[in-house]
Amino acid sequence: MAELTMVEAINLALRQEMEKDESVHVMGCDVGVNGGVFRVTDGLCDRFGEDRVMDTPLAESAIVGMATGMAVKGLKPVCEMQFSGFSYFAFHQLESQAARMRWRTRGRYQVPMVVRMPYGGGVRALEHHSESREVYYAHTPGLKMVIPSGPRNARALLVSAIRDPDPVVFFEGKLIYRSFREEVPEKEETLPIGESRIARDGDDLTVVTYGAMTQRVLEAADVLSGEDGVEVEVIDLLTLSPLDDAPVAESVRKTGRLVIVHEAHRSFGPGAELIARINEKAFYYLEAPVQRVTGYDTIVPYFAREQAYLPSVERIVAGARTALEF
Amino acid sequence: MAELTMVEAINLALRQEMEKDESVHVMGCDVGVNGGVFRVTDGLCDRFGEDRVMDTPLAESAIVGMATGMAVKGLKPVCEMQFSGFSYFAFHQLESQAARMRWRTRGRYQVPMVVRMPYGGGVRALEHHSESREVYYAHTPGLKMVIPSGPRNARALLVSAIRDPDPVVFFEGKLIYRSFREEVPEKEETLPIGESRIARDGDDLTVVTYGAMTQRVLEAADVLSGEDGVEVEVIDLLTLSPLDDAPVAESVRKTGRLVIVHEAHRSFGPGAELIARINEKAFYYLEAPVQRVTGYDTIVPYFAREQAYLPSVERIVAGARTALEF
Amino acid sequence: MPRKEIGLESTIDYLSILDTKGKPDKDLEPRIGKELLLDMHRAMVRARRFDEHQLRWQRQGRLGTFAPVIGQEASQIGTVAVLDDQDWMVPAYRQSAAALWRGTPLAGLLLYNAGYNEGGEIPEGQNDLPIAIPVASQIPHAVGIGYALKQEGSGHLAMTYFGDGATSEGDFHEAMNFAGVFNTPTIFVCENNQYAISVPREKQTRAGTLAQKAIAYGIPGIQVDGNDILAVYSAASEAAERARKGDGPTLIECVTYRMAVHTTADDPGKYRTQKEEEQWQKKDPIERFRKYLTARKLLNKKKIESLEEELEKEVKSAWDEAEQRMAELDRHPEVMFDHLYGEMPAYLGTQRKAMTDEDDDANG
Amino acid sequence: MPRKEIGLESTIDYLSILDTKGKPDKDLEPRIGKELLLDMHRAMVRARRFDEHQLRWQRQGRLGTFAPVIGQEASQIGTVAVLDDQDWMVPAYRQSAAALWRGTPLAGLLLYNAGYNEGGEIPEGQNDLPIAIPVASQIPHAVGIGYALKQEGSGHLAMTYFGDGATSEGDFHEAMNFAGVFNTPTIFVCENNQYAISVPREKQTRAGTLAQKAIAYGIPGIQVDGNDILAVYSAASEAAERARKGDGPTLIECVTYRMAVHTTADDPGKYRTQKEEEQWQKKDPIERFRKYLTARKLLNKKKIESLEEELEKEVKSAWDEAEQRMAELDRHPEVMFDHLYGEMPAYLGTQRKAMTDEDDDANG
Ligand SMILES: Cc1ncc(C[n+]2csc(CCOP(=O)(O)OP(=O)(O)O)c2C)c(N)n1
Ligand SMILES: Cc1ncc(C[n+]2csc(CCOP(=O)(O)OP(=O)(O)O)c2C)c(N)n1
Ligand SMILES: [Mg+2]
Ligand SMILES: [Mg+2]
Repeated sequence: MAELTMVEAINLALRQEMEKDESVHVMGCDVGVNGGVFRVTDGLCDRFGEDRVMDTPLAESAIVGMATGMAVKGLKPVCEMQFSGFSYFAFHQLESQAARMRWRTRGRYQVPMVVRMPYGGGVRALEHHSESREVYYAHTPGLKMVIPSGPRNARALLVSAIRDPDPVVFFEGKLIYRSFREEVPEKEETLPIGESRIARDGDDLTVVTYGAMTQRVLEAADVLSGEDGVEVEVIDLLTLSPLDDAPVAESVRKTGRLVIVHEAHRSFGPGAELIARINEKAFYYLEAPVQRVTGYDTIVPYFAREQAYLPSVERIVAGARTALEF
Repeated sequence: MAELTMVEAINLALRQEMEKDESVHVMGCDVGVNGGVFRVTDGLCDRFGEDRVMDTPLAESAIVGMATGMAVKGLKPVCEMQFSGFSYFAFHQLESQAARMRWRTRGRYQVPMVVRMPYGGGVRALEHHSESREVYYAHTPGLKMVIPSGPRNARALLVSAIRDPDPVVFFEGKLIYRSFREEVPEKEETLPIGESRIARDGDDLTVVTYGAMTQRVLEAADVLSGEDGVEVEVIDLLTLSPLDDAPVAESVRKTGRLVIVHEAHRSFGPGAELIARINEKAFYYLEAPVQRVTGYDTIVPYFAREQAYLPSVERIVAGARTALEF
Repeated sequence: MPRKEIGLESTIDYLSILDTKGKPDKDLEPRIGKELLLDMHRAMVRARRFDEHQLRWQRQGRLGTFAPVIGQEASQIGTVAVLDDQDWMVPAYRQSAAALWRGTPLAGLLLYNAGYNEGGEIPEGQNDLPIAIPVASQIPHAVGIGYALKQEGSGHLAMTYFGDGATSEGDFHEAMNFAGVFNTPTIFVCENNQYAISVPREKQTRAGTLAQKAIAYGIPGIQVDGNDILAVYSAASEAAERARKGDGPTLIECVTYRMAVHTTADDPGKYRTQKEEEQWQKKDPIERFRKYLTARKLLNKKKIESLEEELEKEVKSAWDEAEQRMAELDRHPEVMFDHLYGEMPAYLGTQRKAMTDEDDDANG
Repeated sequence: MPRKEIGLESTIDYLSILDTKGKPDKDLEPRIGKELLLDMHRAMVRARRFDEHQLRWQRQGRLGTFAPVIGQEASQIGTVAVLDDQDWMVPAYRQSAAALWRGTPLAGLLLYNAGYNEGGEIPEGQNDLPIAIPVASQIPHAVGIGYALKQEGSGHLAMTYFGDGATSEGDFHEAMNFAGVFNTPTIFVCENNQYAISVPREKQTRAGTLAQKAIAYGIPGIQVDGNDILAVYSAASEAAERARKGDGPTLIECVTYRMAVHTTADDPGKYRTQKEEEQWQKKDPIERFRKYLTARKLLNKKKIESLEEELEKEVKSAWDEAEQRMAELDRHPEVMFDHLYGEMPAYLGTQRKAMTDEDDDANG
């Protein structure tokens, strides 16, 4: 087993799936010769040729639209949006076409497509490069929305997403693209889409998060354990839609307290849906209001101040303490 | 005072604001000679000419993008998207440009623009014509999101939206475009954006809704009063963003029970945010889990079955009884 | 030569073959077998009669809003007729003539127009995409399908349809450009019927023709008299040959006219004159083709009458079939959850069950 | 004439005036005052030196990612120089030369590139839009501004910039088409620097030139040697005259080269050869213009040296200024909430307060 960054792990998933299945195609701006602006597709064009690793003109809507046609005709396109903040150029193709083709034709056609996009802040990037708008996709019927939290599950989930018969929006946290390595087996590994994981066991408090924030939540959990003697159960959602709420409800039934952490804006954000689900599934077990530690309801500031926008370990700890002290 | 339909009331608002303020421009597909596919802009082109009532080529992104430029240069464009289901073609212009211009230039420029769009089901329309995806806009910093519930407040809110210095997404429920009339004073009337209204007083249960569903909720309230002797307080949000949660919290403190009704899909829908706000502001007052009576998490079916998708009076009554019996 | 004119890849031609009296230009007259000629005629009449009936049913409240094809039969049948079964057809929402040619059952269209999702089913073996309502959004799909066909090396192609209004959308532009770059076997058929709802062609773009937009992508473009089925067929054959040979995409602008309403929610009286409508009436594609066929003795009054009778019966029986299916289907609104995903996720199953339970409650 | 070539509204010219040795074509040489010529030279050098410094500072971690203008100075200064103060300039993210010409302070750009929102401020009186990062999204704004200017009847115009890659986006297409239809006084400057990040111009579109895309909109288009400031200036002047007279928009393709990295996150070694870079080095727009100015005796070695010294000082002092402002600004992350709306809604005020309170906590 090699120690891989998330970039390398995703590259591994792509390479192996392309080797295994001729119908898998990678497409997007700069994914070919250049290997992608984050080098996620490095080496693929050399290996599989320009017909399968397609540098496209600069047009997000056509990338998704063309991929939809390819998918209907039996190919498995894996599109890259250079940053999730530019995926809105393709929003109508995703919402109105990719997400509906199966439904519209009563199952005659399917769109087994993955749309990968780097998301989130923390890497000193420019405006529009630090967005976390997973709600747009999670609220759209017909799409699945996956957000891995590290190299190993990114690889396993991407393999599943490529094999999934439906369009999957796949968010990759730039903050964790290279920030740590994990053992990733060369041998094929998959993870089911729609299943969360317990990232840390604990009895005192439940913290739900996903994606790049998982690392910070785990750090905060260590602080709380060390300083407060509080054991936090951390749930890493991995998939936002379909949302795996049962383990969250179960954990809350045990701990009675819940904190939700995400980079996305607070209002109408993913945390709201989690609170609604807990309201429905574990209402009588909540001993304190759920705390939301999230990005603020403003545009992510330019990078000199972006850390003040992102949930920090301190803010997470403070949110946890509020939930505990209530 | 004349009895107007919502279509006529909106037309009145546009006409009067155009008379009063030369900078107001109406633009979109078919808004000119044709008077709009719903006749909302009827007569305006005759009155104000083609330069101010602009039939545009068929391109939503350019409509919003061009309007953004016009607004920066001092005009007040009121754009029409023919149906909210086609507004996604312009999503990147709204999210990345209109919503950010003031923020990006630290107040040097502003974008006083309104983007009107018919939304929602119930009028036997085609695919994509019955969407209710207000969350996309409510979750987007820099936009305001208004949804009137009848002729009089539609007129008053539209006047406010036109005068508002920021981009306002203005949803118009097709179901109530012509379904009832209200007295609408010829004399100017405005309503503040960001304030909800109590549409019906009651002490036993709070039901929050907005837009076209308000009528159904009021009907359901009558049923509950007549059949169950239960008095429902109905809150009509009118604006989704900024969300006026204080009156909801206050009402819940009184009633202890809350039902939310909307056409939008349930998951990651507007109801979730309301539950989150109540969790934060009235946690200890809730005597039962909040009930969501909403559109389902699937694409709005073709019109033969759309009534089964929409919250019906029966479903609202049932949701209320569940909340009451808990 | 410091200031010089740049040579473009190709020029834009205008093509017409049949004059308004149905007389062909002998040099250009395409060789089409008699059977195909009569099939094309039949398909044009069939599509028109079907929509005439649908307009009546719509007015009676039995159907919802739909977009009649009337006037555009030559533009559709002349193009779709060059496809074989392995080729793909990617329509917008006004291509009922093309869809019927390809095998879509009349009852299917009726179900669709009556608001049933089941109307969106496409028969197995018919390589068509479904009706696409968001203008221009289907165009990139034809590029993707073309790309896949090209990869197969099969010599098959994808043909997509859209209107004059659609050429203003970004998706048209992006798709055309992709087709040029990836050299896909895609035929872009722009049915310029002079209006996008109420907006006339002149307000849609300042370009003199829509065909010349091909120049922006370095691909061939041609404008044809879209009410002249021989011209349409010739242009489509040329384009198909190019696509099958690996020479890539073509844009065909068919100059035609929407003789009826935009959709049944529309009132053309608001934006166009009766005089204009009458002028185009004279260019009716079916009339013109009939004159040609009659002159060639392939058609006569009697044959036409028996065709009309036959179609009248077919349409009526399609209605009976559709009506019967509607009665069965009404009881199952829960199909709205089906086919959203390949496998239904649990939360949708729960919502679906809640709906059927409610329904059971309501019915007993 | 049943098959005939369609005449297009206009042809596409290629224009170059200065040869690589800086010798002008006398017939085409534009009449530009000496002062303006020297101002243009100064602006080109200033923009380049500034970016050279920025590249160093970026490597030292003092600035974030940015897109250097190096190589495109003629293409920007030659166009922007035809604007007056009442005209509008609508840039993408690589138009620092144009922005500096218009009055953007060096320190402002530094702040922006160091990640401070305050860098986005545009000085009162400077009619420019801010940096637009989403490719092509700024283009429709220039149409809207042009429309407003046209309504005022003031004879002013809007000029917008974008790259070769941007021409593939739907927003380019839609905006060009709107400009044609509404006949707005808008100049579209396409800086074809041969690459969209790593994707070469040939893979961006099959069209032989980008200028010919104007044909799709029935508007004039011209391709110029973008490293020849006289040609660029001439084409821009023509376009400006047209716009001011009410004759509408023009597309200008400036054929140039990005001599540096795409952005500081980019490695051109991955996708282009050193040989290619060297060949373009020979066409350096500043060198060429200098030869011309020197031959005209407007410039000499001494003048160049003193200009270089002056600029060196200016850039350094801009850095000092920027650094000082950064130190002040760091303490105020809560500015992220400001200017989101004209009036801050209560919930944002609450969030803002939470942030400053936290900050106070953290600081004591
Ligand atoms: C993206 C989008 N915007 C708006 C509409 C509403 N609409 C339906 S048809 C139509 C006009 C289309 O005109 P054209 O492309 O010429 O096709 P035609 O209807 O004439 O066949 C419009 C604006 C739509 N369906 N999709
Ligand atoms: C809509 C969008 N997609 C992708 C990107 C990422 N990106 C930034 S610059 C660039 C290439 C632009 O090329 P071009 O238009 O030629 O301009 P240049 O950078 O060469 O000046 C890309 C793909 C973006 N900024 N916006
Ligand atoms: Mg049309
Ligand atoms: Mg470029």
